[in-house]
Parts: sequence; structure tokens; C-alpha cells
Amino acid sequence: MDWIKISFWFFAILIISSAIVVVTSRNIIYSVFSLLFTFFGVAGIYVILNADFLAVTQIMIYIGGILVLLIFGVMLTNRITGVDIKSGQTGKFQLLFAGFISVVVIVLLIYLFSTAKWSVSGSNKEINSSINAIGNVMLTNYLLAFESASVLLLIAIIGAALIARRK
Amino acid sequence: MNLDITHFLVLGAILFGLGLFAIITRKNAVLVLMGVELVLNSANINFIAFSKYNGLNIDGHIAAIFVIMLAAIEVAVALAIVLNIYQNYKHINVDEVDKLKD
Amino acid sequence: MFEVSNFIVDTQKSLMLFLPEIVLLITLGIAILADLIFKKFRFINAYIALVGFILSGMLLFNQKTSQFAFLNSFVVDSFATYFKVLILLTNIIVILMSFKSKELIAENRSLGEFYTFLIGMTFGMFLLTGATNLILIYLAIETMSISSYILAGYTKEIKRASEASLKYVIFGAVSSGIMIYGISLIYGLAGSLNLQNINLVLQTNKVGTFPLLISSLLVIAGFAYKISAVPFHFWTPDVYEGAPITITAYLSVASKAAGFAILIRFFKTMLLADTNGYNYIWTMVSNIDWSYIVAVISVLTMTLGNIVAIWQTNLKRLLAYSSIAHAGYLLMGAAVMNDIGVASVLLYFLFYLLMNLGAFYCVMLASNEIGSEDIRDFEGFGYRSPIIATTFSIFLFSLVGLPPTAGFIGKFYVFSAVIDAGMIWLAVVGVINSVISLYYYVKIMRNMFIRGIDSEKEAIKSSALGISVVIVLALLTILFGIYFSPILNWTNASASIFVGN
Amino acid sequence: MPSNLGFPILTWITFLPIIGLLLVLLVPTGKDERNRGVSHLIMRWITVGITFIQLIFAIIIYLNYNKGLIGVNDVSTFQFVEKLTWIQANFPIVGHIKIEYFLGIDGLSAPMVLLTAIVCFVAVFPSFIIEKGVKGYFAMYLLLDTGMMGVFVALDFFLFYVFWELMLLPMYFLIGIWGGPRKEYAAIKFFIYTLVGSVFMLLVIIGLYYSIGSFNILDMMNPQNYKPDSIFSGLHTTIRYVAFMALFVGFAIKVPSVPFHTWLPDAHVEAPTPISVILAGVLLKMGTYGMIRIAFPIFPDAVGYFQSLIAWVGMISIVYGALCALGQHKVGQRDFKKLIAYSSVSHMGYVVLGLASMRPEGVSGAIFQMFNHGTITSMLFMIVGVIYDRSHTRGLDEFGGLANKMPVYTGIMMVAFFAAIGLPGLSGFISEAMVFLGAFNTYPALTIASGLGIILGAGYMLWTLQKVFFGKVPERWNRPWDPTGKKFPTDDLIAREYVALVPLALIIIYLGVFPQPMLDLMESSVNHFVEIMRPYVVIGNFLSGM
Amino acid sequence: MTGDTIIYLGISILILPLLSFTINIFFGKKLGKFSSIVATSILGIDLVLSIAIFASKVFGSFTSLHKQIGIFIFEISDKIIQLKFTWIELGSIMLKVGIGIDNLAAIMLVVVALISFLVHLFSIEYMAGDVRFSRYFAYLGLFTFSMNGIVLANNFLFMYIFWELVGISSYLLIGFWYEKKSAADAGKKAFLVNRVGDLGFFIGILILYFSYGSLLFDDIFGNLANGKLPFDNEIVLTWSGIFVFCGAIGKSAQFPLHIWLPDAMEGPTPVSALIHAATMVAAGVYLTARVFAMFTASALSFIAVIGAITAFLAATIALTQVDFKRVLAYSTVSQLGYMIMSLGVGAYTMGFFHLVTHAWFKAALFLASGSVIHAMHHAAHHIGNHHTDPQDIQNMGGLRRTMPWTYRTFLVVTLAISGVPLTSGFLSKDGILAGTLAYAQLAGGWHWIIPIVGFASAGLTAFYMFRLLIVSFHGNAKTEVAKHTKENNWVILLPLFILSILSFWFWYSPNPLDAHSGWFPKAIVQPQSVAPDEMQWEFLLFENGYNTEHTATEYHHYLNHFEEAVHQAHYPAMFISLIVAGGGILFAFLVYQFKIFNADNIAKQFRVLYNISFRKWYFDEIYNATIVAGTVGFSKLSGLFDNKIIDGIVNGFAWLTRNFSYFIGHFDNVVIDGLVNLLANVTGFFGAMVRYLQTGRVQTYVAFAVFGLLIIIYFFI
Repeated sequence: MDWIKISFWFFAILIISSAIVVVTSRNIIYSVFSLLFTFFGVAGIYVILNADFLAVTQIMIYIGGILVLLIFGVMLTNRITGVDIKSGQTGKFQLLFAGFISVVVIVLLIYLFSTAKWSVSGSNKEINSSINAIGNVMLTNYLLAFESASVLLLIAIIGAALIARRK
Repeated sequence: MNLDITHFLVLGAILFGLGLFAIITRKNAVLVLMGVELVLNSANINFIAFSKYNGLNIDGHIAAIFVIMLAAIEVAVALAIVLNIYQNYKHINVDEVDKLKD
Repeated sequence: MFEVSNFIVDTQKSLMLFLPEIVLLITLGIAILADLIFKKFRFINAYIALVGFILSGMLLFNQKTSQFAFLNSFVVDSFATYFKVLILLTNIIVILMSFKSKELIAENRSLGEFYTFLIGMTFGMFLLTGATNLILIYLAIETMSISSYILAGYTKEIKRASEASLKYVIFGAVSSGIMIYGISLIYGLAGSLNLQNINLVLQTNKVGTFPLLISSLLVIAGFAYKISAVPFHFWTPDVYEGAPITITAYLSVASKAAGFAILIRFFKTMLLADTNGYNYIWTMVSNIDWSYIVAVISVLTMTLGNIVAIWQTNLKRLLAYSSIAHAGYLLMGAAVMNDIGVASVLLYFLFYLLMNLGAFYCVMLASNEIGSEDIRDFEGFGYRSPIIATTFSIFLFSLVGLPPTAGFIGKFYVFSAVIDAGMIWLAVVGVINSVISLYYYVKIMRNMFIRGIDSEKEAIKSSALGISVVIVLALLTILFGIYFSPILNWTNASASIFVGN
Repeated sequence: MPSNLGFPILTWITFLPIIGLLLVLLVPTGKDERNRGVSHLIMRWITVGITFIQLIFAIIIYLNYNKGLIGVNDVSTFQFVEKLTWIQANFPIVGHIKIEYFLGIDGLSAPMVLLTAIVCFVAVFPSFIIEKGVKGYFAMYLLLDTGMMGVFVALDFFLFYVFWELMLLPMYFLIGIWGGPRKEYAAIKFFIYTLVGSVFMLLVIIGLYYSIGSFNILDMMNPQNYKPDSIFSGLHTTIRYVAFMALFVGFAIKVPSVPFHTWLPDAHVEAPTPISVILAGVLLKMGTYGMIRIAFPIFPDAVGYFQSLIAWVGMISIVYGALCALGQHKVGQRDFKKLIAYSSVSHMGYVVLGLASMRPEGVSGAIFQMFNHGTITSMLFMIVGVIYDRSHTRGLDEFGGLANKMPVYTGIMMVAFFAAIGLPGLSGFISEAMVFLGAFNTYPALTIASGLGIILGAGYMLWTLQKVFFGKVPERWNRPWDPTGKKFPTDDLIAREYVALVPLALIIIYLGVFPQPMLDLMESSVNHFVEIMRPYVVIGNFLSGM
Repeated sequence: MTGDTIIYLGISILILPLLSFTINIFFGKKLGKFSSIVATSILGIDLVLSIAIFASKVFGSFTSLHKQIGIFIFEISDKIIQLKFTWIELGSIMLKVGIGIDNLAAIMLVVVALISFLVHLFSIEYMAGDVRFSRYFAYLGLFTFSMNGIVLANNFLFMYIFWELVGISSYLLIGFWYEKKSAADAGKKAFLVNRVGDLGFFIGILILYFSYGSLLFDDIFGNLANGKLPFDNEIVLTWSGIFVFCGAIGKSAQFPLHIWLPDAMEGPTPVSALIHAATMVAAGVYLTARVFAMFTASALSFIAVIGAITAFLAATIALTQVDFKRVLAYSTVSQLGYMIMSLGVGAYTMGFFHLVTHAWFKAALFLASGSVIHAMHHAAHHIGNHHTDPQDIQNMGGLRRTMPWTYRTFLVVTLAISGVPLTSGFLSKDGILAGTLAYAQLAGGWHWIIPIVGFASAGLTAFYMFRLLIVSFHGNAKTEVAKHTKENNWVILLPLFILSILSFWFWYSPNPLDAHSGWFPKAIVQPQSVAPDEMQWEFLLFENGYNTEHTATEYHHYLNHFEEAVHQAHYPAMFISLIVAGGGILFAFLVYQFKIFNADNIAKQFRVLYNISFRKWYFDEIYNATIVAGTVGFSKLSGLFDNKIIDGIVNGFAWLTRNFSYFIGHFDNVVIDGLVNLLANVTGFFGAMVRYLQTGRVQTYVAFAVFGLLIIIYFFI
């Protein structure tokens, strides 16, 4: 067991357990904070997979941006006194059905992984940082996507402001 | 047991399943959005894993970046909509927003 | 990595090919600014948008086609151009609709952003029709979606609109999540995100039927959500009912058009077994019967749309189900998986645009005055506003697919394509569905003309603009039902999708 | 030489009502009561004028029709042909597509054109009673006229189908808006039934198109035109049988033959008088016309296969329709129109039987019966309309003794009634007898069984006659129909009713004594038709062995 | 007179009554009373022309000629003068029709014209004051036209056409007083019952057309004579004959379709005289005579039996009837049975002869009854008594004194119908009975029933006719009404005189005891059968039917044998018939005049028989219970079937579709009824899930979308 394996298992367990809390906890605040751990775990996985830039991005955007947004969302839509902060009870059938679906999906995907012939190249070249490559590709092959994303961001900002703005 | 790509994929799959479960079962709209984030994260794990095991094919990273960005956009817009719902309904229980139905 | 000079040449060429979209972006910019500066002119952005769309449309016709742009991530071909024209047409009609929508034109509501989002969404759809890179596709779909979430909830103080946008955003997020997961799997299988490259890999390497099927289906789920095909149609009725009717009309045509464009391109570009020297019949990679799968989805879609529509009493909701059913008919053409099928989809879509927008326009004009979209409130409407009711009936007959309306020609060509491909069972299901659809369309006409003939309600005066637009649309619907040679030629020329060589 | 007047008379006769429609739409609707009355009057007389010109055209066609030409599948012998390319498009992928504007008539369609013109003309007069939505009514009426006429002159299948469907829409509204209490149900039932039939026809059209590369009906009749390995190439293939059945059922719904007939009683009962007239007078004929023009010559092999089935359908329709007419038994609920509607089912059964016989007598009899049923049933419905307009009821049990109250009416009515039961000297007899003569050759047993229809037919007709016209006038009708005398100055017929009824009565009597003019019209074509079918079907041929 | 002239006269005879019809129907209102004058004069012309034709055709001779003018082909021979033309032409198929005048037709024309004329005359007074006076004469014209058409037809098509027209005009005339339900009913009944027979007739025509492609008698008989059989089958020939005879069964009111005729007495009495005594009902006999040549021996036996049954049956019924006209009606049925029977046994000439003689005296009887009823009616009206049925003989009596001239003519014709010597009735009846005797002698076995029945009926006839005479005319007036009757004026009496004079023997034969010495048998000669030899009735000569040992030539001797046998049977027949007729008359006098036997006692003693007779053998009841009820029931059933089953199936499909859409259309209102029930049918968990989740919640949508995707995947892997 080298450190990579250890850390993989660590992060994997972290991700899954925190994700389980996210999806099951009756307290919304718990869920939100569990999500923090999930994101953090995913960032760890990125590091294992030599995606350093991604890991940083993950932490900055997800934890720094999205999670904060979500917490704002929770706070703005629940009375702070915390009486009502719990998520409502879900019906048994719904739970069962959702569980059934999720399990089937997971099993299906795992079965898929076992049969798939992935496009895997033997040369597992090690590089120090992916930033260079990302920068290159982003502004050549993905130039259009990159530029379009900015348009999308603009629209989203205006839209979010428009919708969230009070009358 | 050596780490191979399947480990990461299975991790992603489980996250995907949990995300789906959250989307379907959680009543609070914010929690539903969290479920969506889980799903997107699972896709990202896939991208990065495939990238890594395909000779660090950088396309996967790019995809992951876009997904993260779009996740942020989606959450922003979705939260705005949830806030609007809150203003109109004084709650954000998704399953109680059901006036439109057959 | 790249020869920089090559890249610059490519970018220059690409920008020339990208001119219509660039015009849209410029219009978007102007619109945002104009909205800030000219607060008083309510419709300033509408005019800006109209000008932008028309300019963009003119540029469309001057384009070199069958070209790749941006290093093969974007393609400009006649197929994409056709859909772009449709989208622009839809935009123009919807803007004309918005002038008269009482729903939108409320006190204290700025309409500037409304047009801004229309332009943004149009840009997303333009991207989608030409995108050949999975990430670009994802991005384009999200651009569309984000705009449409906001548009659906644009009248945010109205409860049902906010509900619609919530449902839309959640369902959309899940669908796009599923889609991006599928994209990741395809990326894993093919090692690339570019459709042409993926196709090359799929042609040479056998990646296994099952993973390819699942991953493709996950991606298609994202498209299915856009075209509201079963089982990703659930959002449609609720959102259509809740959203402002202009947006309902817009969603039912424009975003569906973009969805179909990408769906067909996805099959043709990514899953074609032999891109060199293909004839008009497509041969697919591996041994998945895509044709059959799409046919089944098509049958489910149209059947569900039709049999549920029978029960509807809200006209918007009814038309929502009807648009689901029409997605089913269009999918029939797509299911054929050959160029004739594509041509029939193109033809049908143009006519669908005319009649569906016309129908929504009529509903809007009517509900402006009646104050309701409930079918029961339409009793005697035919006598209160004969012109709107008559044109509405023309659109409805066209939706049923009765001659001499354009809808008939559309259906005729779809069925022709299906029968030509030997899928007679599909054609039979299709015609049975048209019969079922008759029932609920006729129900509307029944209420307008047969019931309430003696009602003493006062006559309704509608605006001249509204009436002239619906009349033009109705005349076109009939004209294309009688004479459609040019359209046929156009669609047939547009049916071939550029896949490189 | 095929006649051609050097002017597109078929186009004119078909689209003339469209001109009328536009004229009617242009008439301003008056604001007050009086102006409205004037504009109604104008619209009515526009329609009268248009249909009258149409009738003149039909007569011109009849007079210039060259009776010796065979037609059916021989394009050079069609008359008044107009052929233009309508739709032409070049597919870069599959070659080009061509749809033609192809009109022409032969002996099979000429009587129908005449019939349509006559019925459309006379049915305008009962339409005068319509008071609400007059503009819409006449617009729909004229549109319907175009659709029907178009069906009978079109020789391009695509065009045919367009006309075929075109007439559904006005019919729906005409029944739905101006109909009786259950009009909604009746209208939608009519619409859906016929649409079910026609959508399958559409599929067959497409299949045929791919098999021969055009929509030309005449080309479809020639087996050599079928591309090898196309859907319908070859003979006696299952797909051809299926396609034939699809067409046949589509047409049988229109006829309507048992068991596809249940829309008819409802539609007839609910429709206003003039629409019942057109429905029975012309629309039903489109079904049998479709069979003889399209289904039979294009799929003769399938006709051979299903011939006895078709004959059975005819026989069952005759007997079953008559029984149902007789079975209008529930006292107090007996409906005059329903009875006549069922009698139509029965009478149209003769047509199907005659066609199935594939004998010249049988087929001529069938076409002749189409014409005669058109005139006779039109009269019957107008007769019902006359008393309905006055009494606002059609309950058979509510009448009696009308012969005393309305003697002239009764006299005219008797012509129609006796023609309907096949009394010699009136046209119905000739055609029914010819059908029997023909059918007996091919299907003796079925023909004898169909004879039951004659007796039953006499039964229900005479019973009705007695119920309504004989006996004593009930208390409630003792007063004049219209005490104010505004609408109905006399108890008996008024002028416009004479105009509608008398010409039909004269036609019925004339053709009963001198059927030859009408038979001449169809003779050559019918013989040719039988020749085309001969290789494929069973034809009773004891005679030819003589 | 040349053949051409005869043709043109024939056409004129045909057309003239139609002219009368047209004038009266369109201008009747304007003409008023004159309409009767117009109609009667037209018929007068008709009569003159008929007599002219009769005289020249029966007593003249013609040179054979064959010429064509336009489409009309004239074929003139001594035997028959014909006009033919093609009516309907379809390529190779030609339906030829035309008219033909032979002796049979010439005589029949006179019968029709004379009786029609007299009835017209009679009706002027009888129908005076009726609200539809002119309409009545129009109908009479139509009827006469149709009847002449039947007489003149030389083909089955015309025969059938005019056959139907006769039916319709009789329908109109019977139901002339349609305000009376019974009259309208009777008209309808007559028409429908006739239609049943006509259907058979029509099938017979179809068979013949099918076989020969022509409907001309010439063509059909010619082909038959050349050995071409329908369907190439001998049995079919017999059957086609019987089918054609079905028409006669209907029209001539033969068993089992005789039920319409007595009801038809609801019509005005002159109508009864015209159509239900002399002409229309004789059409069946005429038809049988017309196509006599094509009947095979089996068919003829069938005809004879039908005739015999009818003759006897009707006679028994007539015994107990109390309605004046009904007695006469049954007597008519009985006499028609006689004629049919006569044709069946091969006494062709005598059968037709009886038709002619019967026409005179039965018309006279009816007109006399009309005279009586008219008088009774007026008397009742005069004294203000409206309860007394003017037609019930039990209300009459003693009319001999108040109506002497009516009585005298009535007596003459009663004698004639009873077959008393010196009357025409004796001549014809005796001829028929002789024929039956001869027939039975030759055929033997069960065939003896026929003469026995014949004689029995003769006796019964004499009895009931005298019963009628005695009860109504003799004795004392039984009611006030009868007392106040008055003799009618000459317009009514004149036809009676003419007809009763025609009932004496001297018109037909110098020898009052033997018709064979007169002109009639020479004019009407039995036609040569065209059936194949082995199907002709020579077989009757040989006990075992056709015997191959005999050569063909021998079989043509039958006629000789028959004539010989008739000759021999003549005197025995005469004696027997005199005895039975005398016995009948005597018995009638004993019972009703001298009251030696009490009629009521006899009725009591033979209650069963009396009831059978009085209730007309329960025919109406049986038919009502079986055929009518069956048809009505069946039609009810099909009406029900139509509404319930077929519509049910269609609606069921609609229902299914709708409810199906509930099921897939999921997210419908929870509360909507029926949905719950339907969902209960959806299996287990999923169904419950659907029901639970169909609330329009977006999460449900997501779940279903994913689930749907999984299902699609499941189906395609």
C-alpha cells in the first residue's frame, strides 16, 4: 500500500460517507457542511489523478463559491432560529423507489465498467503541472467554448440578478 | 490490489447514485441542488480519471473545468429561482410546489 | 503543440464563418447597454433584437457551407443553416408576439432583459446546431437552458411562472447532469471529445456494444430533454403551462429545433460506420439498432402526448402535450436514419413552426381578452372573434395533419420516409396517433364554434398587428399545403450533414 | 377523340364554389335586424347562383361527353383532361418527385359529377331555413362542394386525397354547428370514423408512390409500371392484400358498409336537412366511387382474393341496414331520419354487391344505383326536412294524416318512397334490378338472400308512410303550421321546396322509364372496367358460354 | 286490321289509362266532378279499342311479317303479334322488351277494359262526395294501365314491372280511405304479402336471365325448346317454374299467401270488384297461363295442389263469414284456386275460360254487394243509425223487396257461380272438373284428391253463395236500416245488368252443357310444352314416370289421351257437379230459408270445425306469431345489436384509450374516479408508486425520467 492507495481509500471513504450524510441528514446545515467534505475529497482525488489545477479550481469554486452560495440559499430561505431548518420527511415509497433507482443505476454503471474497453494509452507520462497544457488547449481547441462560456456567465449573472431581485 | 481506473469510476458511480437519490428524495430545494452538484462531481471524477489513464489527455481536464464552471452558473441561477419561490410561497419545499399538474 | 500560424489562419477563417453568431453577440451587447441607457423605451431591445436577427439571417445566406471552424469543434453546413433560419424565424415571430402579450406587459416590469435572454438563448442554439464537440454541445445546451429557465420565470411574481422555472431548472439540471456523465463515459471510450474523432475511434476500435449504448443513451437523454421526448418530457406540460405564453411558444419550437439539430447531427457524425462514400442510407457503427430505439421512443412520445392531451382543459397545457406528440412525429423521421428522413424532419419542422407558433399566437390573443386559457372559456369564441378563431382552426387542422394545410404535407413526408425505409408498423402507429390527436384539436374547435353559438358575449377586438401576423401565418400554412416545391427543394438541399472527408 | 372544350371546365366546376366562398365572405354582415336579413338573402342567392352555374357546367360536360370512350386505365380516352405539374422538386438524394394536377372524367365519374352538381344545387334551397351563422354556413357549404367535386374529377392520387380530406372539415362544422341536440357527438364521430379510414389510405398512397414513382392513379393500374422489388410489385402478395383491405375499409367506412356504418345514423339524425341531403346524396357515393376508381383497378388481384368477402359485405349491408331501419322500434323514439339513414346503409349495400359481381350489368347497376340513391335519398331527406321545419320534430310517432293536411307534399313524397322501395317505373328499380341481374350471375345465393332486403325495405317504408301520412292528424298539428303565415303561407309546400323537390322527382321518373341516357354515359367505361378485372376475378359467365 | 294497327292500338290501350291517371292527378282538383266523366270516357275508348283488337285478333288471321322501324322491331305472325325493342343496352348485353298480343292477351284486354269501364261507371255514383274523388279515378287509371301492361308484356321484365305497379296501385286503392287504420293496414299487408311472392318471382326471373341472357318469352321458350336448361339442370327448370309461380301465389292470393285478399275488402267496393275479383287477382292466373309452356310436370303438380288446397280452404272459410264482402272475398280465393288447379292439371283452356266467366259474375257480385252496401249506408245515414254495420249480412234480410233489380242480377250471377246449367259458370266449372277427373284417371294414386277437393268445393260454393243470398235478400228485414234501404239509380244498376247478361251461356257456346262446342277452346289452345320430353307430364301416363323403354314420339300422345279422357269425363263430371251444387243449394234453403235445420245448432255441434272456419284457419294468427313476430323480433335485435354491441365496441375502444391515457397519463388528479380502480389493476409496487407520486412534483418527474431511461436500457441490451 503506497501513499497513493492509502490516500485514495481515505478520500473515497470521505467522499462517500459525507455524501451519504448530505443525502440523508435531516438537518440542512449538516448536509451543507458534509458537502464541504465531499468537495474536499473530490479535490483530493484530483490530486491523486495528477490534476493539480483542477484540484485547486475545485476548492476555489466549489468550496469558495458554490458552497457559500448554497449556505446563503439555506440561510435566506429558512428562519435562522433553526426550528424549521430541517428538511421535511419524505414518503416511504419515494425513498424506496429512489433507493431502487439509485442502486440500479450504480449496479448498471459498475457492470458497464466491467465490460467497457476504455481508451487507455500505456504511456503514463508524468508531468509536474497540467496548467500549461490546459492553457494551451483552452485557447486553441476550446477557444470557441471558452469564449462562449463568458457569454453564458454574462447571461447567468444578469438572469440571476433579475430573478433574485426583490420587487 | 492496484489502483486502476475502475476504482475511480466506481467511486464516481456511487457519487452519481447518491446524487440522484438526493435529487429525488430531498424536499428542500437547496438540498436538491446539492444532489445535482454530486452528480456533476461524479462526472468530473470520470473525466479526470479517463484523462489520467489515457496518457493525461488534457481534454478531460478542460471538460472538468467547464463542468465546474457550469455547476457554478447553474447553482447561481437555480438559487435565484429558489429565492423567488421562497418569496412567492414562503417555503422552498419542492414537493409542495405542485400547483401545475394534470 | 500547434503551429501558431496555422491556428491564426484557422481562426480567421472561423471568424468569417462565425459572423452570424458574432452579429448576435454584438446585438446582445448593444441590448444590454441599451437596456441600461434607454429605460424609458420599453421595446427598444425588441427592435434591436429584430434588427440583429435579420442581419444575422442575412449573413446566414451568404455563408460558405460545409466548413469546419475552430479546429473542427464547430461546423457550418446547410443543415445547421436551415435550423438557424428556423430559430431566427421563431425569434422574430415571438418578438412580434411579445408586443401584444398582456402577461408580459405589466406595470413596473422592464422588458429589456426579456429580449436580452432571447438573444442569448439564440446564440446558444446557434452554437448547438453547429457544435461537433461534446463539451461545446454541453455548453451550448446549458446556454440555452439557463436562458430559458430565466425566461420561463420571467414573470416572477406570478406563482405558476416561478413554479415552472423551478421545475424546469431542477429537471434541466438533472438532465444535463446525466448527459455530462454520458459524455464522460464516451470520452473514456473514445479518448476524445470531438465527434469526428470519436467517430474515427468507433469505426476502428470495437469499444463494446453495451458501453456505447449506455453512454450514447445518457447523452441522448440530454437531447431528449430538449425535444421533450419520453421519458424526458415530464417538465414540458408544467413549464409550458406556467411560463408566459410567448416563452411557451418559443420553447415549443426554437429549443426543440436546436434539440433536433443536435440529435440528428449526433447520430450522423458520431455513430456513422462509414463516413467515406456513404449513400443516403446510413450504416451505423457496431450492431446497435439505433433506428429501432429511436422509433420506439418516437412511438412512446407521440402516443403519450396524444392520449394525455385528450384530457387537458388548459389550452397551453394541451398544446404542450400536442408538442410532445409532434416531437414524436419528428422522431419518426429521425428514426429512419437516412437523409430522406432528415429531409422530412426539416420539412415537418418548418411547418410545425408555422402552425404551432400560429396556434400559440391565437391562444395568446384570445386569452389576452378572455383572461383565461381554459378551454371552457373559449365557448362561443368563434362568434366573438371570427378571424382569430378561424385562423386558429386552420392551425389546428394543420396540427392534425389534414390537407390542404402544411401540416399534412409535413406528415406526408415523414410517413413517406418511414415507409420508404420499410418501417410500416411505425407509419401505422403514426397515423393512428394522428387520428387520436384529431379528438383534442377538434375539441377546441368544438368549443369555439359549436358551443356557445347563442352566447351573447360581446365581440372581441384584437390588435391589428396580432391579427395580421396570424393571418399571414395561416395563409402560409395553407399556401405550403398547396404549393411546396420550393420548400421541398430547400429541405432536400439541407438534408445532407457535413461530416468531413 | 376525347372531348375537350378548349377551356378548363373541370377546374371551373371544381373551384367555382371557392369563388362563391370568397364572395360570401365578402358580404358584410348587417348590424341591425333588417340589414342582417338583407345580407343573409344575398349570401343565399350567391350560393344558389354559384351552384346553378356549376349545374350548367355539369350539363355542358354531359352534352359534350363522348360516350364511346373507355377511360378507366387508359389515359388517352379520358375526357376534359387537364394535366399540369403541380409539385416538382429535385431530391439530390433520391431523384425527383412529381405531383400532378391531373383532372379528367370517364364513364365512372361522369354520372357522379352530374349528381354532385344536381344535389348541391337542390340542397341550397332547404338551406334557406338556416338563420344563425349564415355566412359560415354557406362558406362551409361551398367548400364542401369543392371537396366533393374534386374527389370525382381528380386522377392524381395525391390530389384525390387532398380533396377527400378537404371535405371532412366543412362537414364537421356543418353537422356540428347547425345540427341537432347531439350534434357534437355526431360530428366528431363522423370525423373520426372517416379519418380512421383515410389515414390508412394515406399509407397505401405512399406505398404506391414508392412503387411506381408517381401519384398517377392510371399508372398505378398497370402492373408494368411497378418497379421491381418495390413494396407493391408483383401480384398476389400479402402486402398487396393488406393494402387493398386498407383502401377497401377506408372506402367502406364512407359508404358505409356494415360493420363500419354506425357513424351514419348519428350523423344523419343530427345534421341539418341540406347537409343530410348532401351526406346521403353525394358523400356516401365517394366511398363506392373510391372502390371502383381506385381500390379495385389498382389491386385487381386482391379483389379476386376478397371478392366473395366484398359480396358478403354488400349482402349483409342490405339486409342488416333494412333490419335496423325496421328496428327503429322503440315507440316514442322512432326517428324519421334515422330510418332513412339506415335505409341508406341498405341501399348502398346494393352498390357494393353490384361491384362485387364484376358483371357489366352489376357494375353499371351499381353506378346507376349510386346516382339514383343520390337523387332518391336527397328527396327523402328533404321530405323529412319539410315537416321538420314546420313541426320541429322528427318523431315518427308524432305524426299522422299528413296526406290530408299536405296533399301535394304527400304526392311528391310517394314518388320518393316508392322509388326507394324499388317500384318499377322509377329509377331505383332499374338500378336495383341490374345489380341483381349482375350479382345473380356471380353470387346466386347471396343475391337471393339480398332479396330479403326488398321485402324489408317495402316493410319499413310502407310502415312509415302509414304512420306519418295516413290515419288521422294528431290534435297538436290541427292548426296551421305557422299561424303567422310568415314562413309558411300554406300548410303545403312552399315555392323553394318545390324548386328543390320537383326536379329530383322528374329525374327519378325519367330515369325510371328511360334509363339509357345514363347507362350510355357509363357503358364503355364499365365494360372496359370489367375487362380489366376479368383476369383476376370470378365472373359468372354462363352467358358467355352460350 | 293489319298487325301494325293492332300494335298501335295495343299501345294506345296501354297509354290511355295512364293519360287518365295523369289528368286526374294533376288537374283533378280543378276538374272536380268532371274528373269521373273524363276518366270514364277514356276507359270507354279503351274498351272500344280492346274489343276491336279482340275481334280482329281472335277471329282474323295475319300474314307473317318481320320489320324494323328505328329501334322497334315488329314481329307479326298468326299466333302472336309482337313489338320488341332494346330498352337497356350495355355493350354486348341487351335487355329487350316489348309487347305482344296473342289470343290470350286479346281476350284478357277485353276483360280488363270492360270491367274497368263498368267499375268507373259504377263509381261515379258510388264514390260521389268523397273528399278525394278525383284521386280515386286517378288511381283507377293507374291500375288499369298497370294491368294492361301485364297483359301486353311479352317479357319477364315488363311483366315484373307492371306486376309491381299493379301492387302499388292496389296498395293505393285498398288504403284509399287511409284515415281508417284498418284500411291503411290492409293496404300495407297486401303489398307486403305480395312482395313475398314477388321475391320468388324475381328469383325465378334472375335464374332465367342468368341462363338465357334475355327476358323475352320467345327467347327463353325458344332456348328451352332447343334443350338448353337453366344451369344445365332439370331440377332448376322445375324450381324456376315454381319461383315464377310464386308471383302468382302472391297476386292470385293462393295458399299460403291468401291472407291479404279478405283484408283488402277495406277498400271501396268497386275497387274490390275491379281488382280483387276480376283483374288483379286474375293476373296470377294469367301469368301462369302465359308461362305455361315452361312448367315441368313436377311444377304443374305443385301448382295443381296449391290450387286445390286454396279452393277448398277458402270455401270452408266462406261458410261462416258474416261480412258480405268477406264472403265474396273468400269465394274469390276459392275460385282462383280453381283456376290455378285447372292450369295445374292441364286443363289450360278451361282454366282460362273460368277466369273470364268468373270475372263477369264475380265483378257483378261485388258490384251488387256495393249496391247493397251503398243502399244500407244511405239508409243508415237517413235514419241516423251509425251503429249498424252496413256490411254485416246479419243486419240485412228482406232486401229482395226494397232492392228488386239488385236482387235479380245478384240471383243470376249467384246461379252462375254455383255452376247451375245455362250459366257461363256451369260451362267453365264443368270443364275444369272434367279436367281434374281426367287428370286423376290418368295419373291415379293421390292425384284423385284433386277432383275430390274440386267437387267438394263446388258443393260448398253453392251452399255459401245461397246462404249469402238467402240471409241478405230473403226473409224479413232484421234491422231498421235494412227496412229503409232503397234501390239505387241506373248508374249503379247498369253495370250489374251488363255483367249479369254476360253470365249466360250463349255468349260462349251454343250448347249450354258443353263449352267445347263454342269459340273459346278454338281461340285458346294449350301451348306446346317446351320442357324436355322427360320432364313433361306424359310421365303421368306411365305409373313409374318416365320410362326409357318408350321412344320419344310416343310421349306426344299425352294431349290426345288427355283430351280423350276429358271427353269421357265430361258427363260424369257434369252429373256429379250438378248433384253437389244442387245439394249445396238445397241445404242452404233448408237451413236458412225454411229453417229446417238450425244453423246455430249445427255450429254448436261442430264447434271446432266452425271455429276453424270462422277464424279462417287461424292463418293470420299463425303468421303474426311466427313470421311477423320473428321479423320484428329480429329487427329489434339488430337494432339493439347496433346500439349496444357495435357502438359498444367502438365506445369501448374509446373508453380504453381514455383510461389507458389515465394510466400512462399518470399525473392526473388523484381524486378522479375510476383512476383508482384502474390503477388497482396495475401490478403491485409500481402501480402504487404511480398513484403515490402523481402529484405534479418535479422530483417524481425526475424519478420517472430516470426510471424510464432504465427501462429503455433494459429493453435494448
